[in-house]
Amino acid sequence: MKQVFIIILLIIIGYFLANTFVEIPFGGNRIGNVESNETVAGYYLSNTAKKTGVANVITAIVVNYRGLDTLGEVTVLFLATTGLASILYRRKEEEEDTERLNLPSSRIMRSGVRVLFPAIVLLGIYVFIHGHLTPGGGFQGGTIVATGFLLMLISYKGFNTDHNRMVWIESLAGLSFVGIGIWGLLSGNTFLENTTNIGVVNSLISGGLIPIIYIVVGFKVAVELTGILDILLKIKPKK
Amino acid sequence: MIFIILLIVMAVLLLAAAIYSIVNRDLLFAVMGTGIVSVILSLFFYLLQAPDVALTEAAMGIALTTIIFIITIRNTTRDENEIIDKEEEMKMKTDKES
Amino acid sequence: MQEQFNEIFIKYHEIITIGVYGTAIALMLIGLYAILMKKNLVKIVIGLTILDAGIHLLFVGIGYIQNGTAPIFSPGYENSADRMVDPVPQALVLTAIIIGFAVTAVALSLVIRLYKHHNTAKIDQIKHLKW
Amino acid sequence: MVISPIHYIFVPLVAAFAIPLLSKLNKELPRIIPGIVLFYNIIISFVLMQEVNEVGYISEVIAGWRAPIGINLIITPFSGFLVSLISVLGFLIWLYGFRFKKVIDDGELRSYNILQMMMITGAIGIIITGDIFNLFVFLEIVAITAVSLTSFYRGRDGAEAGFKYLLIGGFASAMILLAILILYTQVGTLNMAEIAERMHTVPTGIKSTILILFIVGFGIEAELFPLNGWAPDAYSQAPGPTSTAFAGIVVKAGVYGLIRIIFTLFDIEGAYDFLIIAGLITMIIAEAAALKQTNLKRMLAYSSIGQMGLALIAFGIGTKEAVFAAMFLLLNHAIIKSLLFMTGSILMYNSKEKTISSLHGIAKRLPFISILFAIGAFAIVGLPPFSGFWSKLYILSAAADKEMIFLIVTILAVSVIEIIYYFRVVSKLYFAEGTTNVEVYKPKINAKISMLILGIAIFVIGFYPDLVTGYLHNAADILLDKASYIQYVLNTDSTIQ
Amino acid sequence: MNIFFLLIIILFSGALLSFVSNRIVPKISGIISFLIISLVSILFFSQVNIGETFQFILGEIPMQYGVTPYTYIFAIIVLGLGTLAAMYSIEYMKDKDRLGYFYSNFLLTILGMLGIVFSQDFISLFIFWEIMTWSSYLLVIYNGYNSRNVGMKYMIFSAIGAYAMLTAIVSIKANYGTYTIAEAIQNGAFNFSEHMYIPIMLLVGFAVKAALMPLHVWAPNAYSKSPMSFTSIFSGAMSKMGILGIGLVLASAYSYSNNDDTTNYITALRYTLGWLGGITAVMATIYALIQTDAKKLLAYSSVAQLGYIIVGLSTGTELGVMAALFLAVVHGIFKGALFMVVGAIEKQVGTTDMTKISGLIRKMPFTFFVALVSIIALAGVPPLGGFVGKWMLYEALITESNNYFLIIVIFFSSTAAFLYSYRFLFGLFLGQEEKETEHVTEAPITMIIPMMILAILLIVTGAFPGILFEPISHGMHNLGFSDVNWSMSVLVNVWGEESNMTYINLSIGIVFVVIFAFLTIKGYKGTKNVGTKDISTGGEIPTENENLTFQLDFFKPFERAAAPLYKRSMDKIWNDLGNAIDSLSDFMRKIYSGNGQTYALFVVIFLVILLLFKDTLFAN
Repeated sequence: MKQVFIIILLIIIGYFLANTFVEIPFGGNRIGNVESNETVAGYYLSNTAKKTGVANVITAIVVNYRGLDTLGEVTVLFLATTGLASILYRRKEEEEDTERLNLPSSRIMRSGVRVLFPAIVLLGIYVFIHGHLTPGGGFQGGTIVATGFLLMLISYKGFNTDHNRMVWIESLAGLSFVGIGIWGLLSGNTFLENTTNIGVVNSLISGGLIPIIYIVVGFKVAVELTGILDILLKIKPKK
Repeated sequence: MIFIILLIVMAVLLLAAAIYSIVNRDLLFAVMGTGIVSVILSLFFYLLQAPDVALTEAAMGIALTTIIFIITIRNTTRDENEIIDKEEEMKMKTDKES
Repeated sequence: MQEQFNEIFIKYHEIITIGVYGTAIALMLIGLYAILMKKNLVKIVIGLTILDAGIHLLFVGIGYIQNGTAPIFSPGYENSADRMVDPVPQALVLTAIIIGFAVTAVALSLVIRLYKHHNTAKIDQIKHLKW
Repeated sequence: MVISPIHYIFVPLVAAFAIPLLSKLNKELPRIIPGIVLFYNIIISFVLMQEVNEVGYISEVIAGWRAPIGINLIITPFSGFLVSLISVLGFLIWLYGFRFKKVIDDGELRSYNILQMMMITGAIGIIITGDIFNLFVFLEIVAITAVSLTSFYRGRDGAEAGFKYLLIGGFASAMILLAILILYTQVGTLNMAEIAERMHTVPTGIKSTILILFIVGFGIEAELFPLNGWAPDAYSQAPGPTSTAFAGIVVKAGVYGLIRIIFTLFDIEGAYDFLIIAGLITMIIAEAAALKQTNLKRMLAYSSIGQMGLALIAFGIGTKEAVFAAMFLLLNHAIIKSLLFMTGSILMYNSKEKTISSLHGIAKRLPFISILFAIGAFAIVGLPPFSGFWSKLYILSAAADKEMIFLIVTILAVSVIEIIYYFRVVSKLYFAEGTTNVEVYKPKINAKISMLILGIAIFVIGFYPDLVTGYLHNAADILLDKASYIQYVLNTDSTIQ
Repeated sequence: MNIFFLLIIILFSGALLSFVSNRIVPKISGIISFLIISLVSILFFSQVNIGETFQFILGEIPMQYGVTPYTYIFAIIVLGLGTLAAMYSIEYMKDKDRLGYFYSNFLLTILGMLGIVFSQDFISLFIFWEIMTWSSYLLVIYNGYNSRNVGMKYMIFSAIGAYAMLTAIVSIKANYGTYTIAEAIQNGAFNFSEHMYIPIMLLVGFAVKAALMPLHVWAPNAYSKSPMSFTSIFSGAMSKMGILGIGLVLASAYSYSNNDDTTNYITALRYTLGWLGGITAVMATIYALIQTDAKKLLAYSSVAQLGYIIVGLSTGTELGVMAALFLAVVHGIFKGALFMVVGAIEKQVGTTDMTKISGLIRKMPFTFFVALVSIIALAGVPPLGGFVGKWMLYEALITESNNYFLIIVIFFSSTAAFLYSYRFLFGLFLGQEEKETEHVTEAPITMIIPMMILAILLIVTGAFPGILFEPISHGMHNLGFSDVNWSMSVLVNVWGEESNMTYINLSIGIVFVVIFAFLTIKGYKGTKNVGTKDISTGGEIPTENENLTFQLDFFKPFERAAAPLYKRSMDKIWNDLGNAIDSLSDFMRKIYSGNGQTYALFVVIFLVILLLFKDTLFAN
């Protein structure tokens, strides 16, 4: 009964959404009744290369045009880590008898992971260093690095992330992100302003501060995600 | 042509995986279903000329989301209706030993 | 190759539209169904992620323009700006995905605590706070 | 460095990122730093408020791109008023929550302070940002911090309340994302001013769909009736300072979002009537539910929802007087309800079974808290000469100008219910023989100071409302003047300080 | 510093002072408040001159303070009675706790009433009205836990009244563009042509305080439960605030009674008010008859008296209104005195249950004298003030209004008033003494003095009613009635028939004194004291603990006669209404079932409803 009712509701919602989306033809560039050069997308596509010197327009948007979003997003991750820490917090006396939850890991997996781990981390670092040239960037690279750590964490009982060091890295990364922003505010006159010279498009050293910010973001994201996994893995399963 | 066929196939697979992950009683398989959903989703993104999003979705959805779901299931219960039968228990134990 | 692709795109345009938009909306509805019908907390969180996935797919879908290229300038600019897909939705989706992951992580940690506290993961048995 | 709106954002961020390091230096720093930051917010607010009251708008862009291209922060008198309110409240809440919890580990302490501070920052961001997607990001910041804080206490049902909040909040963010998506496909921009400028080109069907999605999304934060199931649980389970922040700050941000969407972005007249209807239903049901509560904080939560309904009604009337009255109500509600939550959490802290009836005659043991609670109760039901009376009077006269007698009668009938349950509590506090020999938890001096400030504010505004009315009138006028907002944001170069 | 501000600030700071001082020096706050009030009344009667007004802006609303001749009448009641009550309560409240609380609220109540008298615009009227209401509420629940529900009932009714008033006020502002009372009357806010709900809602608001029939439910309990030293002004002065408002509205409504489109409405209004007043009088009198508690009896009787006053106002003729105002003043005096008497008895004896005590005349002679005088005034017997009022009221009713049922009703209730006043007097003072009341002594002097002053005032007003006629006639002139011309103690009614009060009163007074002296002498000769419980006639000895005083079933036959009336009281109806609302709210909050999924479902349903009705809701 309830099921039928809910399905009817969902059908109505789907109907209205579909009604809305049939008026948005797929493919072909159309933004309502607005010419494409009036839209922000048009502006970005036509001006990114010469104004920011970044080959990857998305990187330019994420880091520079909409830098505040990225800052807020990094903050969301940071707050999620903090929130997890406070939600799953255990007092000191509960601390000692917590061995990490060990998923079944065979010897083959362990040795494979040992081989893979540096490669994965390197790949991640590559991705977020080349964020302004190739697809990917801080988020993707950071996620990849975190995946590498995840593999180590679940396959090696002994492997422990040094909590102290992680705190240092994440704080410094976050502070340097905001610091770059403030430096923009001081040298230019707006927050996160890209005041250094932008160099040649498609060369590694180009785009001014954008690659630096993205690298910082990469470190931050990697550490945050690893922290989340670390916290979650440290829970003692209920028996 | 190949584009369309690929797209249709992927769409079907996507929905199938989503439905599978919804209806399956065993949460572990349901989570696998969500993993598959994000795999196909990242392919979708790649096909729609969004390599950055595809990368993010791949790394995020496939690896991390799945693993935190699995951790959660390990800490709560594996059966959706919480009727854990014996051999489930046994299997878990054997997993522990190995 | 290129123009052949074009006319294919023109011909099967409806199918492609349904293939993307329809899939996305269907994903959203499936997620909603899980949220509304499933009693298990983990299933509900799965529903939330699937709902988000549908919306992300919509985002990327509206950004696509026919046989466009990724918004990345290759050396020497042989892919001009006007054939690039809309970069803004992709940028937004990047943010949205990360945020969605954060929300999921928090939700799952809450699920773990609820299970420890109530010894059940059924949402209709967890209603100490009511009225 | 000249004070500009961005200071609201990066100063707390620096503090938040730095606290984990600094907490290694000294265990006290995580407690103290948020106080400094929030106090700095007050300074910013007062500088900016004076400026904005003369200039009309303050806009600042990020990363040196002019408004539609980059993200811009904009402060109008309305948002400036709300932001200053939030800053002052935030500082008072910090003062109140300083050493609020007696036994607290440093790990917990650190996360608690960071989350509390960032929740306030997120609310401020929601209010001052000029970009719709950026607003969504800040909304998520608020949601995550709020959920974590709601489930902060592990002994109680915090996790349950938190999960409900997260579930509904997930809905909210999904709806808002979808709305932003459809909106982008229509106007091709994310800047609110440009959206408002191009809104007339959007076909009506799509426009109303977008509006509905936004209303559902922000209505969840603004506690509209069918969407506010999470609110009482969250309010009643969160730590005292946090529930104060919910009532005083987070709800304001949600209401601001809703008002901003309906007043600035869209040009649909039906939305105003919808606000009136929804607010009316919200108010009636919330107050009716509050009548029979046994948990004090839960009762306060329902009453807060009802007040928000009243504010939405006033906004929905839509005339300048009505908007002015609604802002006045927001001000009063922020002050009074924060006072009520502060005192109420201390009272609840002293009751074993967390019920009102277990507070018999506790006024003998906590005279200061009880009299402040009584003052708050008298003020919130709108008895003169307390401040709540004026906002109620202005709302009623604004409604009377539109010949809405039915509305007036309903509002007043609901206030009678309010009187009943508040006075029940007050007379229980004072005139009941209770077990007064139990050991009570007396608040520390800092909590007393912050509560006293709020109590004095009630009296000051009550006796001399002209202190604020002028500024609020200005704010109302500028909120209703959409054209100048669009014109200002779109036609100014990238550097405004 | 404006004088009105000065008075109000003095009272307010006095309230704070008496609150604080009690924490420092216990028991001092009584004296402080007495000094404050007497200072205020001295300042008022010396400094304030009628007619001057003072305007200022508060909250963007032009406010206006001032005293019109009409409100001056009520200022006399408030301040005079307030001073005496404050003086009285020094001794009365001596050994109670929470004195700071009591006196600060006492002063706030006086402040509220004085402010109502001052305020020439509706907003400040409402503000002071509310201040008066909540401070008096705090005093009603002063006696603690058991009187909380009484206080709640009082507060609910006051709130309903006040909010009805507020609705009217904002509508006046919206429709006639002013908050000032005088301008509102000029712009014809109270003509019954359009916006009829405005004066009606105002009347409802005032009628709550004046305890008119359907809204009187709070009054008896509130009057009897609150401390007596406060009840004397609660019933004596505060109820007159309602009379003030009603008089104001009616007077301006009557001025439209001769243009054709509204005359029917206004006649209807007059009849309704008259009938409501009459029924209030009768019902309250009948209820007063069966009370065994003296406080309750007085409470009901004051409700009845207010009924008279409203009947007088409802006649709408010079004589009637004058009678009403005269009665208002006199009722303030004697009801204040009577509550003080009961308070004294309560303090000295410990109870006011008339079945437990009797024969206090020898223990408390002064109290008895005051009680006698004020009871005579209450019953409207010559030669005291009450008689004058009632006499004018009857004359007004008979000669100028033509509904004779009302007259009969009034006659009946005032004759019935004789019964309960007799019972009050007899039950408390006459009869033989009880063993329990042997230790009783006369009340302390500071309680006797105010009572005595009031009694003397009653006699004076009885003998020379002109003292009161002067301000009253000014007030009525201010209200817009062509003046009832009068000279000292000679009242010339509209046709110029002289009716010389003084000679009537004095002659009757002499007769009374003679008879009274005779009776006393006769009474002392050869009376034999037997305990009232000694009824061992007919050989059967009653057991110890059963109380067989004649005070039980005092008016048994009467009760039997009026039995059907006692069955269905207004109380029950209101209680049922309250329970209905209660259960409704309890049903409503079931919506919040603790299940998070249900909330999610609500969200989706909301979304679907909006989507379905989007074209009607959000049509552009």
